[in-house]
Amino acid sequence: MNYQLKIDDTVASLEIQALDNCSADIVSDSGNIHVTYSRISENQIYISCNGEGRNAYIHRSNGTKTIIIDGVPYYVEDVDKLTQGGNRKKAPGNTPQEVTPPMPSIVVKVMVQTGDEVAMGQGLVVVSAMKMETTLKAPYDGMVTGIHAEEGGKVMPGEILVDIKKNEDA
Amino acid sequence: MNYQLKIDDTVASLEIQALDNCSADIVSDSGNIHVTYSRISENQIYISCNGEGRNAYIHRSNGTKTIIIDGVPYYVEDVDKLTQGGNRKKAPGNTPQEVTPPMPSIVVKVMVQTGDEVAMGQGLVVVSAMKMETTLKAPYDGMVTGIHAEEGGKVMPGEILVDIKKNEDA
Amino acid sequence: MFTKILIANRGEIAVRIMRTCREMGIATVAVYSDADSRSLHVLSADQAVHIGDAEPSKSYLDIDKIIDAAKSTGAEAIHPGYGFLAENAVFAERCESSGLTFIGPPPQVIRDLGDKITARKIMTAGGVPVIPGTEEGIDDISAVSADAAKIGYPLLVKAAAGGGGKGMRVVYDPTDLEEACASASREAAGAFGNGTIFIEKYLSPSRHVEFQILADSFGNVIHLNERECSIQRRHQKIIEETPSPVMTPELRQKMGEAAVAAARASGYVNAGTVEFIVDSQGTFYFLEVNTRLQVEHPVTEMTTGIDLVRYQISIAAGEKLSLVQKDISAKGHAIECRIYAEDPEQGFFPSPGIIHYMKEPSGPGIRNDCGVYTGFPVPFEYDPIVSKLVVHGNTRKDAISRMIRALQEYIILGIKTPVPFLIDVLKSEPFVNGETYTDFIDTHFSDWLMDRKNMHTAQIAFLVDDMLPLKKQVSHGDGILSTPSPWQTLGNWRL
Amino acid sequence: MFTKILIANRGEIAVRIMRTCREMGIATVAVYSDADSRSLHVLSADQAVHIGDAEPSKSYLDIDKIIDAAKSTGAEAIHPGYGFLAENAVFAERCESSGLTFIGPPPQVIRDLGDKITARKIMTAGGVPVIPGTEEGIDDISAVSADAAKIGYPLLVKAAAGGGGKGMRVVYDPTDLEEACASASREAAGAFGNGTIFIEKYLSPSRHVEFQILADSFGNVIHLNERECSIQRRHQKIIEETPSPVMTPELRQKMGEAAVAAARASGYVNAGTVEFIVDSQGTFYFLEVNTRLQVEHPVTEMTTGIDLVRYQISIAAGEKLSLVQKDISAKGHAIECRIYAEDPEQGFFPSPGIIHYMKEPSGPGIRNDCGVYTGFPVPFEYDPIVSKLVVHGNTRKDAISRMIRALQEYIILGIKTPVPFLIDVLKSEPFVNGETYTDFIDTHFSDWLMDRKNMHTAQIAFLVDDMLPLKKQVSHGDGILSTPSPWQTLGNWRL
Repeated sequence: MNYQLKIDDTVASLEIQALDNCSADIVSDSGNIHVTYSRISENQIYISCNGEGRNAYIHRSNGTKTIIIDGVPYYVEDVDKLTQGGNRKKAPGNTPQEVTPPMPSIVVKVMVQTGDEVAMGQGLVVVSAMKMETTLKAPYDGMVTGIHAEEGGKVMPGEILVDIKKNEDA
Repeated sequence: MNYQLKIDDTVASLEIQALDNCSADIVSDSGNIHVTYSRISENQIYISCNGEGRNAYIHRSNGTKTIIIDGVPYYVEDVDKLTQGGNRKKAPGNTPQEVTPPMPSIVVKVMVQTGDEVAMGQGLVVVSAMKMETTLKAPYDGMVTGIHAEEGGKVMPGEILVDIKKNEDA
Repeated sequence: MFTKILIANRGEIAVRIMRTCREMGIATVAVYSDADSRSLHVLSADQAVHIGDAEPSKSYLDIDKIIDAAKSTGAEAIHPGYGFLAENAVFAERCESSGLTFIGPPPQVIRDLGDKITARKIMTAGGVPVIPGTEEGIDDISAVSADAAKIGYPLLVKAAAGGGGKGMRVVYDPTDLEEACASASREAAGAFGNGTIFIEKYLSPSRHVEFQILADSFGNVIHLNERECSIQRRHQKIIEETPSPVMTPELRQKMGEAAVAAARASGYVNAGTVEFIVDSQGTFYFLEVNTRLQVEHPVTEMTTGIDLVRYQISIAAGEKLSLVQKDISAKGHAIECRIYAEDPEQGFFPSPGIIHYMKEPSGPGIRNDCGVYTGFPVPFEYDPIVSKLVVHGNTRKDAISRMIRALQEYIILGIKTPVPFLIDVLKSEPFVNGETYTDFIDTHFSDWLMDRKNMHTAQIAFLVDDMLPLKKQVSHGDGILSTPSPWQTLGNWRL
Repeated sequence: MFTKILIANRGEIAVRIMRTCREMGIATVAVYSDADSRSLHVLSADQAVHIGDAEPSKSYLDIDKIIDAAKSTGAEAIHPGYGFLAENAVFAERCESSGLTFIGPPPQVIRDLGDKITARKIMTAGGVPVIPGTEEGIDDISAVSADAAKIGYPLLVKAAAGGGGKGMRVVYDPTDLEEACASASREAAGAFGNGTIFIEKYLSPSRHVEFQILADSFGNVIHLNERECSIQRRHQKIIEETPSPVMTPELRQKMGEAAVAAARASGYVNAGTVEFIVDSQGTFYFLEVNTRLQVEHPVTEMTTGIDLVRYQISIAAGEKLSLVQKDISAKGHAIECRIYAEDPEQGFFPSPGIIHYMKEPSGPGIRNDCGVYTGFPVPFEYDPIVSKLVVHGNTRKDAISRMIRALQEYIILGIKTPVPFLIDVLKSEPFVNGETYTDFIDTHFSDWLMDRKNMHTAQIAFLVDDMLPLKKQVSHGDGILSTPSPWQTLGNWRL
């Protein structure tokens, strides 16, 4: 099997050749590795690469797997699967390209008006959730063409709070 | 739904009438009870009877459920299901009626010979497993008609190690 | 002693309080909102009462509903935990007038200490050193500059009410003073319904060092040593420890005496915490009193061996403190990390969601006070703390190594947590050296990035996970087979 | 200090040792048999080496294979845990001759103390009180009656080698003596390859009280107080605690000095345990020395705050003991319960099988050193211990309540465990009163029956479980849905 896997902004090509039900050869740009493995539970697998043991804890969601190794999470996407599926979902680790709250929130403050020129990183809307406030920022330079949030209102992830027309020379 | 449930040697008749997806009325010899409940995981349910909350931890196996409440296990059998299935399996809590090891073991000592008269409770075979020895005892009075164990041999649960012809007047 | 206590809280702290109640043979009543019907605190109680909507004002902050729940279940006392109604004098009064014991200090003490200006006056009168600042609230902002000049810059403008960094401004330049006072007052008025502000000298770098106290209703007051809580983000603690790296026996003696004096000066009863600021010269100043159990109380429990909740309950039941100061000795070093549902890569923004899988660390010297479980949806309506991970070791170095090990063993899938961030903080040189000032994270970790050094292993894990059937066909020599599962019929989903 | 250690053991003790290694920055190598490829100790190590068949003689007892595994992985030291090769002098010698450090006492000490007759002689010479008995092994059984008469009945016939109650007989009547000696000798010869026996006065009722010692290679020896381990079934401990209910400061002083003298007399180095019998008059006698870490070591760790494995490793690395006797102080009370895969309703017969579900207790004062996990098949080839549950409380009473709470929170489905039995023992009046003699279970619990008082609730749970779909349809306000699961297509299986 050949896979195109994406972590953050890096795509790597890997080929896996199962030898039996507990070992395989893996070929990639990083070289060839022989791995043995076993499933410990639905969410845990044990991998041994060249004698070194590692536990990987895995949650699967829409073609993306969250994989924790040594306490650090990796968000790994199967590029082929995402392309096939069409219904591409934002990987959890990516920088948002839209002005939408990461979770259900209350709007505390709207800091721009329609027609304003905004710079990438500029604060647009302050939202509050779980006793904490955060500022949603402009993902790129552009002009505000619409605002869909009012102070005190409830907003959900996926709702675009501010429309921004991207500057063409950005 | 009407159920005949067996715990140890007690069979109780219970009737459950679901009211919605989280509550039901239960009718039994112990009286009528209104319960509300929710599933916490595949192995845990939360039940509230007359305001008192309880967690039950459940493992299902061949019509028998092991249910732990307050640290104590109950082995509950569905009598109708066992009768239907035909392939009745010994409930884990019952006293054995056959001379067979409860787990894979090594035979340490055979204490009887074919033709011996044995009394209920008399030691017949000593087996060892997990660094511990136990004595398999006669389940009833009778005569030994066959021995299928030799010292040093490995034996498995279900293998009958000693045949005993039950005394008719027992 | 009480036979039944209602816990007017949720999540990990409610569970923690219930555990001690159970050990004391006291029945427990949980209250829960719509968002919490399957919460661990509900599953951990002997009884549970539904009190309303997910919105806090309609459930956990609704005094009438909580009093009703206590009366209808026959509870004799209410433990407020922390947050929600824990420092609400009106609630404490309502408990008393309803014939219920409020497990905490008397209402007047809560009221006095809840106002920072009043608290400063009480402490000054009691001989406890306070940070140089204005004695009264500022009525006339235009007249404040003389006071400010006397105190000296930089200054901190602070709200008399509330907390959590709201209504607070640092002022470096006299020309910014008026505007800072005005905006702080506006913010405080909006957040707490009280716009009163005052100014203090701003001490930086400084440490946040607090003392745990216990006081009974017979006038006995002791302290249980200090906790250092300087590691904060957004004015909220994330790592606490005891002893403080800055502490000496002499300083502990002096600060402990000040903490006891603070408790006496305010007429304190029950468990409380006296917070101090310690500046870079080792001089300490009173900051405020938290009139409740602290989130970080377990580090004190692990070093002193004393169950603080047990003492809260016995003091509230009118018992005399069975400990005197010389009974208190602390052994080893304890560290707590707060595990929040939050994203350390996105400015610690909350990250609620379903816990798809959780594996708690265990073994020598580890305690995890957890309020969630696999399958539980962490609600977005409440504080995002999911657990407090605490370790104990013989030395600070041992405790740090143990905490790193525990964090690496702690797996939570489904929500984001600060675990990778905490590991990096604990491994960092400034932390190991005890350079724990309140600006620690801004100074050393403002540009933190997650070190994804096992990326290749993660790729391999992705592939291997695809290869392996989701549930192993279990067949064991003992003849026992697991219940056949639909997973077994699935096999590989891609081969 | 070592950079890599091989742990020549399995299960919970191997996991526990690896945790300290990780905290010390030392890499770990696991060894495993065919039955253990998915064991927790394999998953917890940095490297794992397969060493053969499930049968212990072909894997965990195979000295060659273990030495080879250490050499091939570059390990510099071997920690033997307890059981298996832990008290095998030949193995300790083979480590040394292969250039590996054996983490334990020198081979000659293991050999001397492994023979009970030699050990008694060493202790007598060192001024440690031993139980009245024969000084030498019994050559001529027919000539033993004179010695026996001098010692006085009842008597205990004991094998010089081995342990676990094998080759041991209590003799009340002189006419039974010869036959008892003969059969004990036969049993010992069969079990240990050494039929040497001796006789001792049989002390009953008595308590089993042991002292933890630490000795470095520079002649420094300290003790870390006692553990009482009287609650036993089949001569195997199931509940241990510290302090002992019988202990006074004076007795601790005397016994501690005897334990240190015992260590010095035998030339002891590393961690060890000096076992004593304390009779009903409070007189104590040397019983034997265990030349390894004990199963019950965590109760000492919880009260003293000292990680014994860390000291074992540092002593083996040639470091000087950083503690002196006056550094050792114990705080509070700790109790351990051993959680075996066994059936308390069937004479504690082993109960291996798959752990279908496990939920570990947690919260204040609880430690669980566990060697299994949900989905793991407990092998029948090895000792049936699955975990050691340990609690710490301020007083013995607090610790007992906490242990009961912890046991009630500990859920294991798939195998049987003594949890319900242990709860009843801890709740019993004789235990609460500290009447912990070695015949405790025979005296008070020989006719124990499980109290199934929640039978009706169990019936209701059966029904409700049938009603509820196996996996809840999870839909949460935050818009995140869990991965669709085949369980969701199942629904009720009976409606």
